[in-house]
Amino acid sequence: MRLIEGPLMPGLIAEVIAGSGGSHDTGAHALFLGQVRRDRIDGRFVKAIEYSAYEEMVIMEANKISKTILSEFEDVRAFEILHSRGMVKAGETALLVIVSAGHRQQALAACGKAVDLINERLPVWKKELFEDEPDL
Amino acid sequence: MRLIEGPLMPGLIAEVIAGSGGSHDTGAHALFLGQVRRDRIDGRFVKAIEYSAYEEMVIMEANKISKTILSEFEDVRAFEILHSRGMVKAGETALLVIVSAGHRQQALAACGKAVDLINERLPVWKKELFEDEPDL
Amino acid sequence: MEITVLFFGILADATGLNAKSYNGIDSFDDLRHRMEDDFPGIFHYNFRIAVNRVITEDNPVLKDGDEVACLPPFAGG
Amino acid sequence: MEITVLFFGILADATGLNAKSYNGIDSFDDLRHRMEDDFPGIFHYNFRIAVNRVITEDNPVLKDGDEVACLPPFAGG
Repeated sequence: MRLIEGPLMPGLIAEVIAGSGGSHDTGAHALFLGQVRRDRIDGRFVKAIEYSAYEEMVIMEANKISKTILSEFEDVRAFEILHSRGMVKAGETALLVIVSAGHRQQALAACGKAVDLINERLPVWKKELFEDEPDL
Repeated sequence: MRLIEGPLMPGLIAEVIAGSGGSHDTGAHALFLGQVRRDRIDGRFVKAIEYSAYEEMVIMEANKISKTILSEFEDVRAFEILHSRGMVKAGETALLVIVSAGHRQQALAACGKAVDLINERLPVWKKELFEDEPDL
Repeated sequence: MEITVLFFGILADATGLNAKSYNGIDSFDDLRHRMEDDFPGIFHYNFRIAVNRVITEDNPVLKDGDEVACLPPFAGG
Repeated sequence: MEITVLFFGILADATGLNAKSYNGIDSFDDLRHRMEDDFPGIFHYNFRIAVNRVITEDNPVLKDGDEVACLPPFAGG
């Protein structure tokens, strides 16, 4: 688990993907990217989200999620989470989950389960910044 | 659908991911990467796979898969498949599926379904090259 | 006992603080009253309590130096 | 009729060809016999037939210029 200041930029995402490719018994990688939407809330458009995190607990919970995934899906070889903290603009990426496995079914199933657990268990909070507000 | 000569290199994968990020009502991307495994078959290790394809039919079938995904998953905004033809070494990537959607559930479900349909319906074939054979 | 209380998400906004130290605390109930005095209405917010980064039930036993975190519903991803 | 037959996967290896043209074909059954003459045992392989890139049933009706593809089990991804 890595907490990254600001958005997860394409270069970083590419680096993580390239770095997970090495193992010769890996046949499949399933990835999830979470991106800030320009949602309309009460007539106002979201310009950015400021993420805050209880960092020590995020790391603990991410380790638990990792253990759950690796024990529940025996074919999974590697698992990584990157999450933003601080300001992420609409259209930018705030979450990356990558699961590497021998075969496709376990990679995809483990990725779905991991994303669910991240949403339920990671102590992270959002604060919307709207287009009609000044930048912080 | 794009057929790419040789492996899908990390730079190309990064470009496809970056290119799918634009839409402001997209909140989730689910990706699948298929990679050549160094499988052991009858005591010999796979060094590479040579992919061949019935190209005109691949494009037709990929369009059908695309229509199926976009009609079955209403939240899906964008969908792309890249597949290698020719030689791809163990550890390299031969398939990329990327699904962009408003929300995570549909992105992940659509990606899983797309990967299944690709395996069932795309007229692509593999030929293993082993470590004890000379390079082609 | 000395207890550090952490505020996250909407509770950081509501209290205007990320953290506050309390001295001379006897029990969680005592802490609760002191927090209510400082931030009237805070216990009307929907949040859970973690003691030393582990989510606990309603009335945890505290010891000196514990870190009590107030956690509104998570919203990561 | 002139019919182009395409061979993929293991059938390209078995026949040593990617494609072969047949002239003066009357029917699929006629084509089948000509192929069996050229490549004895080919119909013992497990494969499906596509006519003009659409997978067909056992005994398709052919017309001049059709492209008949011999498709072993797919193995993409």
